[in-house]
Amino acid sequence: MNEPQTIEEMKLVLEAVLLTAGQPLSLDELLRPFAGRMERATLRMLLDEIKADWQGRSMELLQVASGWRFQARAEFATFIARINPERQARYSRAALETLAIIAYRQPVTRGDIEEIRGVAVNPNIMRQFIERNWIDIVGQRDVPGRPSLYATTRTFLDDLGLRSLSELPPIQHFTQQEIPLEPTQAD
Amino acid sequence: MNEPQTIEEMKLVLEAVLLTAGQPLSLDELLRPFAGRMERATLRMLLDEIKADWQGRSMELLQVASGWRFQARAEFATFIARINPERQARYSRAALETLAIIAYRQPVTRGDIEEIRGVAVNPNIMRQFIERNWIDIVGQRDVPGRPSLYATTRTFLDDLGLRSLSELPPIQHFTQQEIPLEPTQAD
Amino acid sequence: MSAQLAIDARIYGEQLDSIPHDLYIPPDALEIYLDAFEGPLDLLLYLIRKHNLDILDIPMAELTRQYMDYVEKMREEKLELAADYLLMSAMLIEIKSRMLLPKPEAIEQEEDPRAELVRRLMEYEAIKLAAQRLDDMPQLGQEIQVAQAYYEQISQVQWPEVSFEELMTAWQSVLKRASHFQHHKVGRAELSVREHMSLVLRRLQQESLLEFTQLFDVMNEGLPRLVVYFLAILELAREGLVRITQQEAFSPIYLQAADMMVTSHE
Repeated sequence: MNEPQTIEEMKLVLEAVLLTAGQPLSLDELLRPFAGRMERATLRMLLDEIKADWQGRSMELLQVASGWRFQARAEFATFIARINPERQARYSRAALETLAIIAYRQPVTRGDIEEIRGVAVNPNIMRQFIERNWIDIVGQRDVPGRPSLYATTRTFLDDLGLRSLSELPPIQHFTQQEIPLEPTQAD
Repeated sequence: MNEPQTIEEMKLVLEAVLLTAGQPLSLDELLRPFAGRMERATLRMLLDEIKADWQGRSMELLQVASGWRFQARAEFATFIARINPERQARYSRAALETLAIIAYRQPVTRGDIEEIRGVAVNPNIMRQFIERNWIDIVGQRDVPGRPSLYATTRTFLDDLGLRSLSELPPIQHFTQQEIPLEPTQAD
Repeated sequence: MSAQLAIDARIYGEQLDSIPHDLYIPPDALEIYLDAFEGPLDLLLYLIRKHNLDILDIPMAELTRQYMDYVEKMREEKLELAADYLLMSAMLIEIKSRMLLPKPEAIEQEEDPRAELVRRLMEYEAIKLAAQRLDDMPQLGQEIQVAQAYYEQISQVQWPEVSFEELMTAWQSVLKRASHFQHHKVGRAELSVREHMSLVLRRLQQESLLEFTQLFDVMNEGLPRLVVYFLAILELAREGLVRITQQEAFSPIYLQAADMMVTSHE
């Protein structure tokens, strides 16, 4: 095919690129196939059109933290899962709590995590999230020992299908709203 | 979604499964999402229908040795390849000099180039310029061994933004300058 | 270990005499039972929630007493697990003792000694719930499946850039080294001749025999170009790259690439 000329051809190129990518593609990356012959505004418009074209079909075009990707609609997840029954184990509670602290309280040190959870942090937990590229070190706190500060990455957001941290479920205090502490008589 | 009931729903499930698989899926694997509620004959028919549905679109459903897979139509390969361009290397000095000799002294044989540069010509250098369609063989010199005569091509001129070889930077100042006739012998 | 663990604890007067059933853990497996908690805060939270205590109004004595029982069991069974829990006991006892102390008028404004504990419990509970929410979220590779259809990978060769300045520089360095180039005149005109030599050779590769006049497009080419063509042919002949033949005077002149002669004539 020569360089795409019509809107239809451009949409086909974008579809081909996105359906084969296996990961989110940024706007800059999505401009590359057009070798300088496409405006960002046009690209955005085309992406919106493709998104609309795929309404009610097997896949959906979604924008996540690091770009655009096609993913199977949630309702098909169970059927896809049946192809490969052995699935990745889910994280332990300790791991999830550690991840939650980093996600909601970032940037945090290991000391902060230990303070919140009341127990020592298992280094393997940190390592598994670093290996998955869900967390990384973003600096050091300027206190003695200069402990590393951890934060979640763009990949973490991508993998949860989020565009930004603000899309995380809001953290809730189940306890009743602020009640002034009444000094109770010693029991 | 509950178990797919209609032909349309089944096709959507198959599409989702195939587009996210990342590898060809056998008929047996493709039956798994339907948890025993689909005949092989039905599956084959649905695959044929999906294949037809995608006619003229960005992807094609293809049967390969180990099963079925969606793949981008061949005409989109160049656009997909542009997403991750490989880093541009630079030509070595030897390559540039070889190219310069062909450009300025064409048509020349490898022997000519070797005589001018005083060293053997690396065949890879010639090959990379031939692959780039910057040089080609325009004949053979009628001497023993009948060596090939190389010349630059129109693509070479196009790629350098020239209309003809006469637009190559002239180097008259060099030719006019006297080059000592005798090699200055060691004193 | 006895099948029924005696836990001497009372919360709001309720006797807690066995390991809570709602954990689905065999009562003889204290270690596992304690492993089910993520630490002293988790255990405290459990005790508070289990007995529906108001987290903002913790009865310190009861809580501390019950907590200490757990710690005591831990000390018996699995000491290394107890460190974090012991620290918490110390904190609970400290809070309790501060609450028992009579408050002088001067420090009436002192914060409730339980405040810090309550703050930590609330923060931990919030994180605990957030962790559950995270776990419930669709994840890549589990609920989220990304399109990754196959494509033919063509190695997109990125050729290096070459400017003609570079080419000239390369040429100059060749000239500098090759002293025998003094015989050649290299310049605009000659380049053009050499280009036309290549052009003539290319045509002769396609049409093995070419009539002399066919090489000259008199209608379309300007005089300089025609001259250059002629020079190119002469140079090709001189270098033995083409053969120029004529059967007799005034008959057509034919050009043939020297290397094509063998195949075409014999």
